[in-house]
Parts: sequence; C-alpha cells; structure tokens
Amino acid sequence: MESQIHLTDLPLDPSGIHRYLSTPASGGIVVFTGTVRDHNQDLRVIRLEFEAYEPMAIKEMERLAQVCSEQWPCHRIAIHHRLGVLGVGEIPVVIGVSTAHRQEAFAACQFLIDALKVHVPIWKKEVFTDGSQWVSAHP
Amino acid sequence: MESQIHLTDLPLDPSGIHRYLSTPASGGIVVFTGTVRDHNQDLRVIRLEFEAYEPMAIKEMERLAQVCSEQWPCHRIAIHHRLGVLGVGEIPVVIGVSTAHRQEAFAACQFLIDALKVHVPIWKKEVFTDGSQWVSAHP
Amino acid sequence: MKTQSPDTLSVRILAFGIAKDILEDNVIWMDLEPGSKVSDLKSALMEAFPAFEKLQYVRFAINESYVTDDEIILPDDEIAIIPPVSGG
Amino acid sequence: MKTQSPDTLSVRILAFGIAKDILEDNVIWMDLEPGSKVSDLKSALMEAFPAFEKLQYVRFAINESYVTDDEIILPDDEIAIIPPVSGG
Repeated sequence: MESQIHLTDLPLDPSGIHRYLSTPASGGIVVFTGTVRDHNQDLRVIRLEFEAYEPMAIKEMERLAQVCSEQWPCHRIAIHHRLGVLGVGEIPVVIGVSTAHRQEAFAACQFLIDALKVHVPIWKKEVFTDGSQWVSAHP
Repeated sequence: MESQIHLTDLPLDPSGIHRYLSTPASGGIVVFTGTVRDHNQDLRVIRLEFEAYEPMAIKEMERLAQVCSEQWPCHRIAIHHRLGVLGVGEIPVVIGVSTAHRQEAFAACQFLIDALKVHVPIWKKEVFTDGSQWVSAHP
Repeated sequence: MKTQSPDTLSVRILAFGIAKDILEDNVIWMDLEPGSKVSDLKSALMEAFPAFEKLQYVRFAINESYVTDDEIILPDDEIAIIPPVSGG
Repeated sequence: MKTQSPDTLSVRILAFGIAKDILEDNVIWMDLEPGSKVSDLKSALMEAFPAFEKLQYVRFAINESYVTDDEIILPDDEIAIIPPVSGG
C-alpha cells in the first residue's frame, strides 16, 4: 500500500488524486469529496474556517491509512485536507482508495472518512450571517 | 434530482464529472471509477472491448438514476460509460452522486454501480495474450 | 422491413455479445406463428442455433425494455437477445 | 522553554478550536506537581478555566498521540487539548 497524505492551504485537486490512485492492478477507485454546503439545518453558512494540530493530524491520517490497509487490500490511499477559510462549494476534504475489487474500495473509503471525522485533530468553525460556532464542540 | 447519462467512444473525464456533481446544497460527493486491470485471475489482459445496445443502455441508466433518487435524496447523478477498445489503466465507467450527507452518497453510488452491472445492456470482451472471452457469458 | 403474409410473424432480432457470436450476425430475422410469445421465440432460437443451450441465462428485451417469457410478440416489435451483461 | 524548580512540573499546553477560545490563547503554561497525570491536569484546567466544564468531551494528546487520563506527564512533553474534532 502507498499513501499520499496532504494538509494544505491550497485548493484540493480531485483529478490529480484520481491520477495518483490509478494503478495497472486496480479495478476500482472510490473518491469521496466533501464540499462546503450553503446551510446547516436552518442556518445560512457564509464560510468555514479550518484549523488543525498539524503534525498530529498528519500522523493520525497516516495511522488511519495504515489501519485501513490492514483491513482491506488497498493499492493506494489519498487523504487530502484543506485548511484556512473556505467558501460555499469549496472542497475541505478528498479521500480516495484504489483496490482490485470495487466493494473493498467503497468500504475502505467510507471507513477513512468516518474515522477522519472522529480521530484527526482538525476543527471547523461555521460562520453564519449572524455569528459563528465550532462544529461539534457541544455535542 | 438532475442526472447526466453518457455513453461515449471518447475518454471519460472524472474531473468534469466532479464539477457537474457539485452543488451549493451538497455536502458529499462519491465517485466510483472503474479502471481496466492488467489481469483477471491468472490471465494477462491486453485490452477490453465494450459494446452496448445503445438506446436501451441509455434508457436503463436513466431508469436506474430514477430508482436511485427515489431511495436516496440525490442532488445530481452522473453515469458515464465508455464504449470501444480500452487498454490497461483506461476508464470504462464513472458513476458519481452528490447528496447533502455522505452516507447517502456512498449508498447511492454503490447501488448504481451494482445495478449497472446487472441491468444495463453493455458487454465486455476480455482480450488476453492468447484468446478472448465475453465476460460473464457462461457464469 | 420484410413483407409478411398474415399467417406469419416475421420478427427482427438484435443480438449482442456472445449471442451475436452464436448467431454469427448482429441482426437476424425469424418467422414465428402470429401470437407467439417470447418463450416460443426462445424455443425457435434453440432449435435453429443449438449453441444457445450453452448460455445459462439469457434475457429478452422488446422495444428497449426487458420482458418476461410470457410477453406476446407483436409485428414491428424490436426484439433483442440480452446475454449476461458485463458493463462497468 | 521555562526554567523550572525540581518540585514543579511546568508544562506547555496547546489549545485548539473551542479550547483555544476558552483559554484565550493557543498555548499556555501550567505548573503541576511532578508525577502528575493527565487527570490532574484536567482538574487544574477546570479550576483555572471554569468554562471548560461546558465541554462534554475533551481528549488530550501528548507528543502528538492520544493519551488516556492515566498517562503520567513528563517534563518537556508537548500536551495538546483536543476538543471534539470536526474535520471533513
């Protein structure tokens, strides 16, 4: 298994990630792309602000890729996360997996985004028309 | 729900599909990309040849998008399938779904590729170093 | 379009994938009794092309939709033999 | 790096997200008893910053890995307060 873990202030590139994931042995690639929605429940979202505990976030993403590849035979794993201020429609996260068979790619990709949302120290502040809040801070 | 159904002799474009799927209301996009593998079991694959009953294949893909959107609240669905001769690493199929929440996008995308492989009248011939066969013809 | 006598149902049949290989053509014509069902067509094909028996699972479409064996074939129907599909 | 007397464990604590808002800084120093555990640090934080009690679920990391409340804090450890994460 090879992996490509990025934490960056620059826009993410789903097509570059597709190219990275494709290998001659791979039959299926599943890519999850998160996008900034214009609302959360009834509140109108203006922008999101992401911050991370960067070195630990990288380590956690590498650890998750490792755990994932022990559970499913992954050829390549890409986990790219954006930091900073993002407007509606922009892409905070892209996660992609290539495998020989498609079921494994779906399962692995879903595992990675679910696990990222629980374990990787990245925080998102939602900015509304009248105020802001750290997401999940008061569950 | 909007959908974009293509059956084409030209190379598929995952990044264009990403752009199509992204809407301000969407929080998650899942894209499945099939790629031509260099082997099937022990046999070395040189190329694949795809043919379709084209008008019916289009109708079936439209029907599956409809069935899918009745089961999961999809914003946009893209089903693009390539025809003709494809070499190793090329992309026969791209299926993408955008939804408000990621679980729905994963479920809908997986449904669509599974259903496509059962219902859409497209046939694939595997060409090996020494011979060829229609896939699944003799299950 | 062929001319057809009132006591013959002359149908156009499209073949794909391995069915095309067995029929050695991507379109053939067959003459059936008027009022024939898909199951009758199936029997006629088996008789004309014994290699069809090797296919364990074949579906038929009429006018671009899947049909069951009970479907009655009408003049001008476009019939297609759909061997196991393998897209994706 | 602060100088520290042998009977004080002076630790550097990073804060993120809402924890940063509560501490009003992204890094603070606290003095603990030598041999203190993460649970002791937690109590000290609660006392110094009562707003911490509003957070239902906070984890801690030492040197970039999650730790449990039993973990003993060593001099020079980099401690981070990890409020509920919300990446993706």
